Amino acid sequence: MARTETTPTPPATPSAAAPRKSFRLPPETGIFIILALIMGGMELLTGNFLTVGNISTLLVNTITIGLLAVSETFVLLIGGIDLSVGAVQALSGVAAAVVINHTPLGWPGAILAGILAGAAIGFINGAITHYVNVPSFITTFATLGVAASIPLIVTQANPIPIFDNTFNALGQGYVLKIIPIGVLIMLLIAAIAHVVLSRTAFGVKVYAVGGNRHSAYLAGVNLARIDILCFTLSGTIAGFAGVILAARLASGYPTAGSGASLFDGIASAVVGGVSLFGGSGSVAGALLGAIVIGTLTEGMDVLDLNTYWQPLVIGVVILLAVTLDTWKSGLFRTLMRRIGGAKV
Amino acid sequence: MARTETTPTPPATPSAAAPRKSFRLPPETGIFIILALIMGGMELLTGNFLTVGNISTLLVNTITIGLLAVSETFVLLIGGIDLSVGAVQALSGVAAAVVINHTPLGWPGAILAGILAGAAIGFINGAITHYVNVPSFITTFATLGVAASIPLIVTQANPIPIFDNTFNALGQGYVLKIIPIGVLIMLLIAAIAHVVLSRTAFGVKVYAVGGNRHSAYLAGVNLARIDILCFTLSGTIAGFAGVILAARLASGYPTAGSGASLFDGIASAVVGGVSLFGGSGSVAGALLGAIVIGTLTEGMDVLDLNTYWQPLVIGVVILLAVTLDTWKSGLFRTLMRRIGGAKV
Amino acid sequence: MSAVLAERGGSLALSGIVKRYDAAPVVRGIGFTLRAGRVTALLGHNGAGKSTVLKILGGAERPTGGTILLDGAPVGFATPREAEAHGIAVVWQELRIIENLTLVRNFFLNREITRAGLVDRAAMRAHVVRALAAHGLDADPDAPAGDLSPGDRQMLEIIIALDKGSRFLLLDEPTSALNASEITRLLETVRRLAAAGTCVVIVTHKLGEALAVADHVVVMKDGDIALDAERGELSEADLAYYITGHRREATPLAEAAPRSAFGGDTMLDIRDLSAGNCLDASLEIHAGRVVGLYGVAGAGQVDLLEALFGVRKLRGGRITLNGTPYIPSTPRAALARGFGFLTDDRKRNGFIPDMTISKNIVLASIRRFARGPWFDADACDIQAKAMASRLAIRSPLTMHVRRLSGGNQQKVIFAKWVTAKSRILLLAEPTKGVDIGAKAEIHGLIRELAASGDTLLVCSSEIEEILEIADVVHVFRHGVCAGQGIPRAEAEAKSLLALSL
Amino acid sequence: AQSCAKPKYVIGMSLMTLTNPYFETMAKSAELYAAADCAKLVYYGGNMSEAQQLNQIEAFIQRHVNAIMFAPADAAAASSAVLAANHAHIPVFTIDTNVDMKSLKRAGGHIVEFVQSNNVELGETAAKEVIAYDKSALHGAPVELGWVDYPFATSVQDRDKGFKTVIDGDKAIHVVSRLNGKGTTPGGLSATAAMLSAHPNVNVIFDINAPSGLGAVDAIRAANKTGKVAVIGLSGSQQAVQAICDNSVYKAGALQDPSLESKIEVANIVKYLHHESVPKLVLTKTYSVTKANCHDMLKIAYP
Ligand SMILES: Nc1ncnc2c1ncn2[C@@H]1O[C@H](COP(=O)(O)OP(=O)(O)OP(=O)(O)O)[C@@H](O)[C@H]1O
Ligand SMILES: Nc1ncnc2c1ncn2[C@@H]1O[C@H](COP(=O)(O)OP(=O)(O)OP(=O)(O)O)[C@@H](O)[C@H]1O
Ligand SMILES: [Mg+2]
Ligand SMILES: [Mg+2]
Repeated sequence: MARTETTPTPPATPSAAAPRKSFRLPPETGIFIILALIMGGMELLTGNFLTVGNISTLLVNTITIGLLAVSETFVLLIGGIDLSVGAVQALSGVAAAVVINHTPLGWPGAILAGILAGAAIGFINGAITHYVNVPSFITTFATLGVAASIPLIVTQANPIPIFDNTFNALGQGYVLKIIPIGVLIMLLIAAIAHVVLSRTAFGVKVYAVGGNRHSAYLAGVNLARIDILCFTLSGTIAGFAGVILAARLASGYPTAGSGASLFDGIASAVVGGVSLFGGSGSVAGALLGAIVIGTLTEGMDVLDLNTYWQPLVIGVVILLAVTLDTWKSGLFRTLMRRIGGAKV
Repeated sequence: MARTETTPTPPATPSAAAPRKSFRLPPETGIFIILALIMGGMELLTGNFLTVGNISTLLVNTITIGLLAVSETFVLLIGGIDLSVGAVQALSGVAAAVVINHTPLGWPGAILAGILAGAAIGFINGAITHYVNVPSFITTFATLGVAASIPLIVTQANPIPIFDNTFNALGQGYVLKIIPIGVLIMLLIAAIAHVVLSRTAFGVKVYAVGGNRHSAYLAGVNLARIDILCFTLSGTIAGFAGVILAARLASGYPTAGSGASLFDGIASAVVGGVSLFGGSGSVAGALLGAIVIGTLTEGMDVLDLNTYWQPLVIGVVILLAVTLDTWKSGLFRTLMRRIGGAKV
Repeated sequence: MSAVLAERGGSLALSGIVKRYDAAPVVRGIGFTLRAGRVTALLGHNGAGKSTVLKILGGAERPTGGTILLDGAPVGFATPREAEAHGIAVVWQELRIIENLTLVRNFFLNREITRAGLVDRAAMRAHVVRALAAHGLDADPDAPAGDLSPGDRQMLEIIIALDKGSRFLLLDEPTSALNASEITRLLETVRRLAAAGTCVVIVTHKLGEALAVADHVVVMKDGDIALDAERGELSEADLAYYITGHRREATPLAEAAPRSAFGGDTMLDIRDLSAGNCLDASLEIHAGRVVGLYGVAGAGQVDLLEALFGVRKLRGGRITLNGTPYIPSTPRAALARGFGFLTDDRKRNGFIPDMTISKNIVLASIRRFARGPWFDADACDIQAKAMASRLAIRSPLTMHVRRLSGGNQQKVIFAKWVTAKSRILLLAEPTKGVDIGAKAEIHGLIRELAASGDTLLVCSSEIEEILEIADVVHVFRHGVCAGQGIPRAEAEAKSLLALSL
Repeated sequence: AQSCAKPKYVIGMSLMTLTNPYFETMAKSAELYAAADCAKLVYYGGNMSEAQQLNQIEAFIQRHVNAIMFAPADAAAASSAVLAANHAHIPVFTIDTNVDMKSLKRAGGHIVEFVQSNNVELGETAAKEVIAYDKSALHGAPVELGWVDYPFATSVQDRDKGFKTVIDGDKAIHVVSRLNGKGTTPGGLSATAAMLSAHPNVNVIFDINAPSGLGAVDAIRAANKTGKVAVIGLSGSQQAVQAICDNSVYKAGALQDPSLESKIEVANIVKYLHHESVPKLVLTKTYSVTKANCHDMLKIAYP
C-alpha cells in the first residue's frame, strides 16, 4: 500500500485561547417563542386576548403555579421531586389564617407563619431524604400527607376567613392601580431564585449535585447542605404561594393545592425545560412553562371551550409546544440526545 | 446537625473468583417483612383484621392500585413515567360500557375494547416519547388529558350502566365461592409480568435500557422496540384495570382514576423498590408496595380513623416502612448508595 | 501471509467521511482501508477524531457525509445493531458495561440464550464462567458489573467483544485501564485473531503498543489523516512526529537531574493501613516528592488513595499528617486537610457531564472562585483558559464535558485538581487516555508541583509512567506493599514488574 | 319561548364540579332556560377547587359577562370571588351552595340571590327514611349504620348536620363507621367494602350523594349481602331512583331538583337584568323518595 504522507502542520492554536465568545441563544428562547405563539394564537381566535386587563388576570391566575414551578425547580435540579408543595399551600394558608385570627401578631406574623410552615416542611423533606436516604418521592409523599392533614384537623375542613385587608392585599391589591401585588411578588421571587441558581457558588453546586452526585461529592461539595437547602427553599417558596393564595381567597383554605394540581408545578417546570433527572434547566424556563400552562388554561376559558374538552386540548397543545421546542434545536441534536443517554 | 459521612466498604475479599453461586435474599424480602409487620399491627389494633373476608376485601380494593403498580413498573424500569394510567381506566371502562350497550359484540367485545383502548394510549405514549423525544412526563401528561376528556365527552359525565352479568362477574364474581375473580386476574397479570421481566430476553433488555440507555444502544438493543413495548404494556395493563373497575362498578365511570389517585400506581411501585430513575426494581416488589398501601388505606378504614387524619398516618407509616426497608440492607450499603451517584 | 488472508476475508473501507457536530467538523472527509487479517493502529492526539471514526464504523454515529464500503459494496449502519449484523464488534472507549446488570447479563446482552422463550440462565452462566477463566478475569459472574474495578470492566468488555467472533474487531483504547501483563496478553490475542483472518483496528496512545501489534498505521490529526502507512520501519519518534506535528528532542524529564528519593519533612506517615484490598500498608511519604504506587489492578494501591481521601472505609491503621493524627472521614474533610484525589473512574465520578469545561475545572476549589456568595465567572474563565492552553484542551470552554473526547475529559479532571492547589495530590491513573503531547505536559506539571513543595502519590498501571515521574516507588502485590520505597535511581521496569506479580 | 338572533345577555356559571350528574344537569338545564330567555350561558366546572373557581370568575370579569351564577366548592373561601365580581359591578347569584354570608358581609361584599335545595332538610329527610325503614328484616337487631361521607364540601356538611340531629334522637340507631367516600362511585365502593368487612353487622348505609350511594350498592352486591344491607340516602340520580323502584339494595332516599333550581335562578337573573326585583333566597322543594312514589320521582330525577 502506498504511503500517503501529508505534511504535518504545526498544531493549530488551541481555540480555547481565543478570547471571542460565541453568541448563543439562551436555552429558554424556545419556550419563550412558544409562549408568544400561543398568545398570538389566542389573540387571533378571540380578538381581544392581549388586553392589559386580560394579561393581568392571566398572571394573577398563574401566581400559584408559577411559584410552585420555581419551588419545584430547586428540587428537580438536584434530581429530586417534591410532591408536598401543593399541600404546603394549604398548611401555610391555614397557618397564616390561624395566626391572624387567634394571635395579636397581625399580618406580619401571619405572613411569617405561612412561610415558616412551608420552610419547616421543606427542611424535613431535605433532612429525611438526605440522612435517611429514602427517595424524595417517598419522603415528600409522606409530608404531603402530613401537610394535607394538619389543616384539615385544625379547621375540621372549614376554611378560616381572613379579614385583614393588609394581608389580603397580597393577593388582591395592586401597585400603581394596575400591577397586581401577588404577580409582583411572584416575579420578584422568581428573579431572586434565578440569580441564586445562575450566579452564585451555591447555584453551581446545585447543578453539580444534580449532574453527577458522586463527582460533586468527590469535589468536596457538601451534599447534606445542598440537599437540605434545596428542599427548604422549595418549601419556603411553596409557603409564599400558600400565603398569597390565602390572601386571594381571603381565607385559610384547608384543601388548597389538593387533587391533580399536585402535578402542576412539576409539569410547568418540565415544560420549561427542567430535567426530571437533575442537573439541567432554569428558573426562567420553569416560570415560562408555568405561564404557558396558565395561558392555556385561561385561554380555554376565554374561548368558551367546553370543560370536558379542556384537558384534551391543553394536553395536546403542551405536547406540540414541547415537541417544537425539542425540534428547534435541530434534528441531529435531537437524535443524538435520544440515543445519547437521555432518559425517556 | 454535624454528621460524619462514612463511606462504602467493599467486601474485603473479592467475592469474585468463586464460580459457586452465593445465596442472596431476594430484594423484595424487605417490603414483604414490612407488609407482614403492618398486617400484624392491624390485627393487634383491631383484633379481627386477618379474617378471610377482610383479606379478600382488602385484595379486591387493591386490584386497581395493584394493576397500576404493575403497569407503572414497565415504564419506570426504562426510566420513564406514565401519568396517563389513571385516566386510561376511565377511558377503557367507558369503552367497554359503550361496546356492551351499543354493539352486538357482548362481553368479549367489551373486554377487548377496554384493553385495546388502554393499549392504544400506551402505544401512543411510547411512540411519541421515543420518536419525538419528548420526556415521557410530558407525553403522558398530554395523553392523560386526552384519556380523561374522551370519556367525559362521550358520556357527558354520566356513568353508563352495564347490565351484562358475565362482564360484571370480572369485578364481582368469585372462583370457588371465595377467591374474587378480579384478584385472580390481578395476580395472574402480575405473575406474567414478573416472569416477562425477570426471565425473558425482553426483560433483560428492559433493565439494560433503564440502567444505561446509551450503553444498551451500543450493545445493539432496539430502543424503539423496548420503549414502545413498555409503554404499550403499561397502557394494556391499565386497560385491564379499567375493565375490572367497570365490572366492579357495573358501569363505565367517566371520572374513574382521576384526582390524586393518579399517583397511587407510581407511589406503590416506588414503595416496592422500583427506582424512579430506571433499571432497578421488580413487579413482585411493586405489587407488594401496592398491597402495603392498600392495607394501610383499608386498615385506616377498619380502624375508623378520622378521615382528616388518614393522609398523615398513611404518609408517616409509608415513610417508616421504606426507611426500615432501606436500613435492613445495612447501613453501609445505604450510605454508599447515597454517596455513590444514587439520585435523591 | 496477510495479503492472502486479505483476499479471503474482505475489507472495510472509509471514503470521504465527514462528521460534524453543530456545524463544527470533527472528521473532515477522510478515507482509509482496513483489511482482513491485518491489525491497523489508529493514532492521533486527543480530539483528533479517532473515536468518532470508530463510532461511525460501529453504527453509533451516522456520518454527515461519505461512504463506508464493506467488501467493496457501500453500506450504511443506522445503529450499532446493524453494524454488528455485518460482523463488526466494538470495544467502545466509553465502556458500554451496564452497571446494574450482572456480568452474565452484560455478557449476553442482546444475544441471550433462550429456551422456550425464557433465558437459559444456567447455560449462559456456564459459558461466562468459562470465558472469564480463559481470559484470567477473576470475578463473580452473578455480581453487578458496576462492582468491578475500571480495569476489570475494561477486561470484561474486551472478553465480550472477542466472544462474538466477529470479522471486524474495533478496539478503542482497550488498554487504557489494563496492566502490563494484561496488555501483553491482549496484544497476543489480537495477533492471533488477525492471523486467523480477523480485521482488527486498535486505537491507542501507547506508541510502543501500536508498533508491537500493528501491520498498518493511520494517524489522525484534527479530523484529517496525517499518515496512512504500512508499519514498515516506522519508529516511535516517527509516529510522535505525525501525531504532534513536531519532533521532540529527547525527553527532558527523564534526564533531568535526579532528585533524591527522600528528604524534606515527613508529610504523611501511614502505619498498618488496611482498607479495601490494601493490607497493613506502612509508608512514609516525604514532602515535595512524587511517590509512585505500582501494582496490578486490585492490588490495593488505589484503595490506599481512596482511603486517604475518605471515600473508602479504613479497617485499621494510623495516619499522621504533618505530625498530627489524621483520620479520613469525607472528601470534604480531606480537602480541608489539603488532599486532592483524581479518580480512576472518570466516567462514573470524574466530572459533571452537563456542565461546562470551565465550571468543571473550578468545581473542587469553588471557594476561591466566589466573591462572597457570587460565583466569579470571569476568574473561572481565566483559570480555565490557562489550564486549557497548557493541557491542549482544544474545545470551547463553554462546551459541556459530556461532549469532549475521552482524553480531553481526562485533562479537564486533571486541570480541576491542579486548580484545587492541594498540598497532597492523590492521582489514580492521571494520564489515562491522554495523548503523548499532553501526557508529557501533565508529567511536567506533576514535577512542577512537586518542585513547589507539593506531595503527589501517583498510581499508574504503566511502569514507564511511574519510572518517568516518580522520585520513589512502592510496589503493591495482593494488597501488600511488596516493594518499599525504591528510589527512582534503583528502579527499573523488570524488577518492578516482578515485584508486582 | 322566544327565539333570538343574538343573545342579549351572557351569563357565566361556575360550578364546584361538572363530573357529578347533579351539577351536570344543573348546567345543562340552565343553558336551555337561558337560551329560552335570549341569554347565553357559559359554564365551567371547578374540580372542587375554590382557587380554580376564583380563576374562572376572574375570567368572567375579563369578558364582562352580565351576571354570574356561582356554586362554590367552599362557602367560606368563596368571598374573594364574589368581591371581585362586586368590584366589577357584575351581579352574583349563588346556587346550590351559598357563600359564607358572615365573612362576605364583613368584607363588604354582597350577592343578589341564592337558590338552594335545603341541604339540612335533605339530611333530615334521609334520616327520617332510615328511621321509617321497615326493620322487619333485621329481626329486632339494632340498626348499625355505616356513613359514606364526603366532609370536604360545605353542602355535604349541611346534609351531615341535618342527618345527625335527627338520627341522634333515635337510640336504636348506632353509627358504627363513618368513612370518606369522596362523593364518587369508586370512592363509595371502596369505603363501603371496607365497612362491610370491618363491621359485618352493618345493615344500613347512609350516603351523602347518589354517585357514592351507587358505589355502596355495588359493594353490597359484591359482598353477597344483597337483602341484608340497605342503602338509604341522597338518591337524586335516575339510576338511584330506578334502583329504589326496583326495590334493590337502594331502599329510600332524598331527592333535590337541580333543573328546578336552574330554572328559578335563570328566571331571576333575567328579571334582575330587566331591573325587576328578585327574592334574596329561594329554597326549592326537596323530596323524599320511596318505593311508593319512585315512579313520579323518576320524572324529576336527573339523568
Ligand atoms: N456529541 C458531540 N458534540 C460535539 N462535539 C463532539 C461530540 N462528540 C465528540 N465531539 C468532538 O469531536 C472531537 C473528536 O472526538 P473523538 O472522541 O473522536 O476524539 P478522539 O480522537 O477519540 O480523542 P481521544 O484520544 O481523547 O479519545 C472532539 O473535539 C470532541 O469534542
Ligand atoms: N462496592 C463493591 N461491592 C462489591 N465488590 C467490590 C465493590 N467495590 C469493589 N469491589 C471489588 O473489589 C475488588 C477491588 O476493587 P478496587 O476498586 O479496590 O481495585 P483497585 O485496587 O482500585 O484496582 P484498579 O487499579 O483497577 O482501580 C474488585 O474485584 C471489585 O470487584
Ligand atoms: Mg477517543
Ligand atoms: Mg480502583
